[in-house]
Amino acid sequence: MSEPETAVVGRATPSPGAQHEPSRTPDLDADGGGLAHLLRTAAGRNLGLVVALLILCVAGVVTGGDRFADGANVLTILRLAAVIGVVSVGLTFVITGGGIDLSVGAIVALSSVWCTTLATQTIANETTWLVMVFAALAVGAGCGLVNGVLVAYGRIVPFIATLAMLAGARGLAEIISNRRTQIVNVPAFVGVLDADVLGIPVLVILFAAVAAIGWVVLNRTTFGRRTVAVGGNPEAARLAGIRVQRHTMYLYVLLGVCCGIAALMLVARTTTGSSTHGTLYELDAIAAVVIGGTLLSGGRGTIVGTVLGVLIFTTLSNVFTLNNLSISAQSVVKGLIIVAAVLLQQRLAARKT
Amino acid sequence: MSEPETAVVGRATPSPGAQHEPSRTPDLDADGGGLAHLLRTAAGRNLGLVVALLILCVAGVVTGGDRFADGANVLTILRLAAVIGVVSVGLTFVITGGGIDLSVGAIVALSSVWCTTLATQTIANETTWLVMVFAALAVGAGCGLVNGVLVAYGRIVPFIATLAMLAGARGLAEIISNRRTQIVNVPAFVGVLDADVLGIPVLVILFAAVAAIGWVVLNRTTFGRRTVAVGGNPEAARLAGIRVQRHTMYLYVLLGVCCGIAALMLVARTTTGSSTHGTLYELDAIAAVVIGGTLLSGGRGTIVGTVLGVLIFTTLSNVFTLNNLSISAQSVVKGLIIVAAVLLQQRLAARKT
Amino acid sequence: MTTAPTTPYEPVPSEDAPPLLQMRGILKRFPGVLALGGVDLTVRAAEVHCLLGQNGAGKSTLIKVLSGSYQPDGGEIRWEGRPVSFPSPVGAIKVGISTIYQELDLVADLSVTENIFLGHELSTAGFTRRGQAGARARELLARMGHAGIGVHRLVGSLSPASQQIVSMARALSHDTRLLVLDEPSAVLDSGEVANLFRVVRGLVAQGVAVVYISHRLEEIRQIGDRITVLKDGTSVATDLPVSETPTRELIRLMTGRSIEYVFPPRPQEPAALTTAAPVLEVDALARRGLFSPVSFAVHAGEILGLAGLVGAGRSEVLETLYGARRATSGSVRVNGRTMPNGSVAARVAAGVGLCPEERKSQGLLLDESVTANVTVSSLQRFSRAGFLDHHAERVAAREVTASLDVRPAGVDRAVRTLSGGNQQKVVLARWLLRGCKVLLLDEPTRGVDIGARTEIYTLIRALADSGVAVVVVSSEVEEVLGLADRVLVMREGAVVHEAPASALDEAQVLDLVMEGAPA
Amino acid sequence: GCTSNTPEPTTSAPAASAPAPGAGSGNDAPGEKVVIGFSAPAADHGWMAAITDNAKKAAAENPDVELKVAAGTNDVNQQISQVETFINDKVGAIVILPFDGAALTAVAKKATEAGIPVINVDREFSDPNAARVTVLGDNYGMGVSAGQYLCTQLQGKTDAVVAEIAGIDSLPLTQDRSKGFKDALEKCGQNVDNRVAADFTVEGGEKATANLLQAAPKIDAIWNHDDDQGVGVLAAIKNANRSEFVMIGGAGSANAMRDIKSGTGVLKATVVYPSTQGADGIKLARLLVQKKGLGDLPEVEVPRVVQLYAPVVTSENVDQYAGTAFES
Ligand SMILES: Nc1ncnc2c1ncn2[C@@H]1O[C@H](COP(=O)(O)OP(=O)(O)OP(=O)(O)O)[C@@H](O)[C@H]1O
Ligand SMILES: Nc1ncnc2c1ncn2[C@@H]1O[C@H](COP(=O)(O)OP(=O)(O)OP(=O)(O)O)[C@@H](O)[C@H]1O
Ligand SMILES: O[C@@H]1[C@H](O)[C@H](O)CO[C@H]1O
Ligand SMILES: [Mg+2]
Ligand SMILES: [Mg+2]
Repeated sequence: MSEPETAVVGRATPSPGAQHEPSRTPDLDADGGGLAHLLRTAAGRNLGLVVALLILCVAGVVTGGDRFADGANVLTILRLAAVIGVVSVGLTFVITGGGIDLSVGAIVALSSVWCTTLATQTIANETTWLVMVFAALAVGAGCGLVNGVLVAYGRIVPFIATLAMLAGARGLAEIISNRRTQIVNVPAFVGVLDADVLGIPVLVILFAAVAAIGWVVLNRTTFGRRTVAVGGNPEAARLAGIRVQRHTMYLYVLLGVCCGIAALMLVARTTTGSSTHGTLYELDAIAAVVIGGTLLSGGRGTIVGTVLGVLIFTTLSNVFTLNNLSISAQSVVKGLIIVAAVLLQQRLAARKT
Repeated sequence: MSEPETAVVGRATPSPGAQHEPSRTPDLDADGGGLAHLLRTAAGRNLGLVVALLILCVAGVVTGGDRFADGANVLTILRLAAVIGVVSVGLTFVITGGGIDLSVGAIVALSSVWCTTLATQTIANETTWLVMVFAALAVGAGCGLVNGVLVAYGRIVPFIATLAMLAGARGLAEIISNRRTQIVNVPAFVGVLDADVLGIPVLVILFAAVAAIGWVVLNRTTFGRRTVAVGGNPEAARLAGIRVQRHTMYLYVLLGVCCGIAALMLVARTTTGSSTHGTLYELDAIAAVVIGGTLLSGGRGTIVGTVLGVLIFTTLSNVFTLNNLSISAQSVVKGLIIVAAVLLQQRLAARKT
Repeated sequence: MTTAPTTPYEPVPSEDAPPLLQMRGILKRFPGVLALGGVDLTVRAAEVHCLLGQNGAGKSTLIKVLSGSYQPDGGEIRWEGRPVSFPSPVGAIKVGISTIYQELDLVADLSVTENIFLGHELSTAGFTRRGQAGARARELLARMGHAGIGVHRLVGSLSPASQQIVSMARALSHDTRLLVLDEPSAVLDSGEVANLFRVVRGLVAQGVAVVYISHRLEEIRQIGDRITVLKDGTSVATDLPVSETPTRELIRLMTGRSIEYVFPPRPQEPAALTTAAPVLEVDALARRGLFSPVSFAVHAGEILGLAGLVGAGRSEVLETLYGARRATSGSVRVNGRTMPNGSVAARVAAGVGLCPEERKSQGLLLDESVTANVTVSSLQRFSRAGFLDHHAERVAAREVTASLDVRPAGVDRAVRTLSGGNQQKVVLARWLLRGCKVLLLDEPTRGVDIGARTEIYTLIRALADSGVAVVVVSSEVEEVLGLADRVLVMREGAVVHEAPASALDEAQVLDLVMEGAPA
Repeated sequence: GCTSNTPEPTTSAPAASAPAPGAGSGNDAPGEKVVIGFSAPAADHGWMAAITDNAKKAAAENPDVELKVAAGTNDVNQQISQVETFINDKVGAIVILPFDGAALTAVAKKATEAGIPVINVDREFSDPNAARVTVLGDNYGMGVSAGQYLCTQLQGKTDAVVAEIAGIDSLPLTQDRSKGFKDALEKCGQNVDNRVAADFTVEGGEKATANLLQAAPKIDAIWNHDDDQGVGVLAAIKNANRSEFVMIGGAGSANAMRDIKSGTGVLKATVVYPSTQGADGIKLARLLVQKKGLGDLPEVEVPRVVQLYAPVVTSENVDQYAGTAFES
């Protein structure tokens, strides 16, 4: 807290109705702090989420004991979180930039199918498994590009443009795969991506890397700053000299690439490509991003919040599994927990100001 | 053109990126016209949608011939449109008012289950089939009330509040029905709701009635004006003395009631109540509303557009089936048609101004 | 239920009849800011009570407390002597307080009529009586001298000035006893202001009290009866009679110092400017439907003024030459390089900057910090390989906002929480930081207080002196004449006159601007 | 492989219809305690709900079994994670009906390698070694049964109009069923003229069928893959007032059996796809862990593959199957 200023705290315009506004504690000393400090501010800003996650963990320990607190179980949770987590990090950018993407699941499916066709696998086996990586990323980026062009230059509302992509990409995935699950026979690919490094699954490492890069890009680069500006007030951003359309397009491409990465992770984990992969990821990812505190209307995004959101949902289902809960009861409890977590985050954020 | 004013025309600040803006033709002499005029403006404003629908119909006639142009087929399309149509009309209000509702499908499921429990059916058979009607509407309104309170007073973003309701209501529906399909044994109920009146199915009549009432309420009542105000500029609405929170709550209740009506229609049509009813209605309904021209960000809504949106999607799948097309191909074509319809609507709207 | 009584108002003779409105010791705290620290305000029936104060003094906050939009943290409000509280705007509207807020509070997608009657619609059993409402709206607009505004037009399609009229009409549609106007003249030109005053006088004659806020002291002189001055959230003087208080004294009360309201001197030899190559060349630039071909050139160190009525197309010329709108023909050159049509980014890269007319919707990232708003056009400067140096950013932002005296001073504060005038300074700070060759200013002093106004004039001149070519659009003829070296007069989308500022006087410009315009 | 799929009027009980397999063999005597992890797709239709219900029932019948049921999910990532949790938990055996067999193969192998026997139900793993026992529903055989039944019904009609209402079209099992159906029809010179897909739900069945009936003004025979969606299919048929065809269902719900028995509607038969296979999985898992063989067989070990039979239920043999039918 290098500033002597006390006068600085978030907005208090009594928000009239619908939108909940998470705390906006300004970035008080972005230049000063070390990692500990960073964690402290991040934790502070996301206090409600952290508390919600902790409560879940306590519930896990109380009901599951060692079975929950066990290292292997933690890795299980993280591995489960990894795929949807990578998608959610990418989606945080698009939502912060004022957009939305309903096609993430479909893009994951199409990428997974494309990188596991017989042709791709044959080439991969003849040359290198990186061919599959390239295929998935290229398909993801391509779909993202189409979304981006439709939204930025075609001026189609993102919801509709990406809804169209959802239908299109899934249909295409079905046609290409002929609705058959494609099994991966490229040992090198699975060997690398489904392995552990120093006891930590590569999937988890990838997720951590994507989240870390996402955090740096959003908070420490001109690209991130522009994303916030474009989402907050596109007209002002344009008049300030930002190429809003091009930037918007980049955001969707970035998300497409994240979907490609997620597809690779899922292919490695399931050793299959399938047109049914990633079903309903759109809802899960949007939920994680929004529960994390990113404003659905754009202009404010938090990678830490997104990661916490993903972890809350995955921990939830892990605790449920450990406790043998009925599916329907889980569903009801899940609804209650979502409401509770958001209310908690709101109250704690309000208290802080 | 009764107005002599030439100096003052809209600010066409070229919209920077994401949002597409439907035609903003000023309503130059709206209080003059009769029905013909009304139809003319409505058709004009929704020209792109009308053209898209016509193209679909031409495609239907060319490929399906009599099987498409047949009266029975038209009724089939309308009957299929009816259930999702009623939901979409209600959703138009919520979206115009600046909200969103992901729980519509789940509410339909819960209402359908509740009004077909053994207990309800027994009472219905002992007294009157209206008991089932009452049950469905009450459940719908109750769920809507919970959504409305969470959003308006709990200040939870609508997306999250209704996502929680989606999980909660579907879980509850499963618990109540024990995941069994509940078959209706109240002949009076099915007899009334699944009948024809003068050759027109009651479902279609209900849909038409809901749409007509919706149009009148949105365009000709203080409630409608306030809905636009609350969605377009909540702060201005508040300053004008509108109770924004209460109004917001009402909007969700209204949508809940529409979901209840839709549930009744679905129960009559399938003669079952089930926790799987209404799956993914949220996406279909939002798509219809938004393709119709209602702004997802609130402040502008059109019932005519919504009805056209619903008809476009229903006709689409009818034409596909008539032509025996694979679901995957349908999916791809559907994506393309969404994009084409929106672009068409945009271009035609732009030309008009 | 709307129209004021037709009989002229008879002042109540009784000495001890309580004033219409008394506010005492009003406190209002925002997180970290004491916006009002004990404000008194007394308003009597049939008077125009002016509220003066610098940007951020708390004027808007006070009237939001009065209108029930904010809840005070302390103090007392009496209405006709009885204590009242307005837990929501409804309460204030009910007793007869109508407010026109500083930020336009209209709904873009509702028609003029619908906006006027929003919240108190003319209806039968919930069904709107459209015909009647339309007629009433027409009547109200006619009463304000604006019968020309179509009552079925969507408000979003109206110019800001017309929107302001609609706001007024809405206030008049209530059975108003106290009309509060927060800087209504900011978007109006002189003709419109005269019109506004006519309406206000009519209301006062009917016994309506008016609270009037403006930064233009000459307006206070014309319309005001008494004055309350706010400074830093407290009332430093109340009930000053307008006729007996010299301007000098008002300025002293507001600012705590004496300021000469003067324009900075022009450079000695303006002729020398025109011999150098121009920095900005606009060649037959046109946009169909908005303005016909316009040509002009601006030299380094020169200030070009664009005068005209609201709606004359000046903003459109600026926005088009800035690339924010596509031109239908013509070209723009900066330092001899032709700019691509419709690209703002190219202009900014070439050193052009714009302070847009509507700073909230076009200029600012309201939820972002002052720093982020100031540096948004200079991000490259604070980054290496795309990585931002937050520290350098904040240091620079602190420096440049301090030089403009943005208050309060914290650069981490969200811009939304600044007062209007300070927000304007933030936009200026952006281009100051960027270091422009060409600066386009659209109504740069709208809503800016007199102290800051002088600072801004000085700043603009200093920029020009440092070699920047400046284009200023202003609806205040005095400002254009006082600030600019050369003036273009626009009417109905065309340039009708061009002359050195020193060769024009206010009357001449007004004639040019109005000539042929419908009376 | 499947040999004959024609309904057998004899009383030789198919595997799924016997109420308590192994009864009387002494296998039901309580033994060592067995913890079984069970994971299946989301119970989004009656058949799938019955799978879990029957599994639970089977566990309840054996007090030495402790069943852990994971939340049904259609997300393979999630299902993999559930299996991982079971491995962490060191359960005695895992019974799994995978959303997608191939996608769960890797984690099943992991379980097997960890020494936990895996019983694969219904949707087959891509590697037979991933499971100790596979209970195969035989989707291809189901299509064949349906096709052969319709062939007998359509005898004499040279160019009959045959319609097919598939389930979730993107599932490989649907492809298998359709292929079996097509192959069987080809043998008697018929082909599928109209094909639509629903989604195993009543509502989906109604919608798809409403359009289908419009597309084909005259139909001779319909195969509907799934009796859950069949409720909707029949509602649409009733709404359209059509009855010129014979219809055969799939899966074998109680509703369908009641209709078949009454004989008044278009539904004349259904191909059973036993919803008791989840229970089979539990029983087999228990035997495996307790190192018992399959009751009536002389083998020491439980067999590797148990392929279920897909019998056609008609009004003649409906009583025989009604016991194992599931409620939609
Ligand atoms: N989007 C638009 N479509 C058509 N005409 C427009 C549009 N925007 C503005 N105009 C017209 O362009 C002209 C100039 O508009 P504007 O009011 O911005 O002018 P101005 O001289 O900048 O006035 P101000 O002082 O209000 O900025 C007016 O005739 C206005 O009605
Ligand atoms: N919502 C808010 N949150 C925090 N601070 C606020 C908020 N609104 C106003 N303020 C602060 O309160 C003080 C008074 O602001 P106000 O808008 O009343 O000033 P003003 O006198 O109307 O100025 P101007 O002439 O520029 O309009 C300022 O310091 C401002 O920054
Ligand atoms: O899920 C499917 C269907 O419900 C079918 O009816 C039986 O097989 C299952 O695998
Ligand atoms: Mg103010
Ligand atoms: Mg202007």
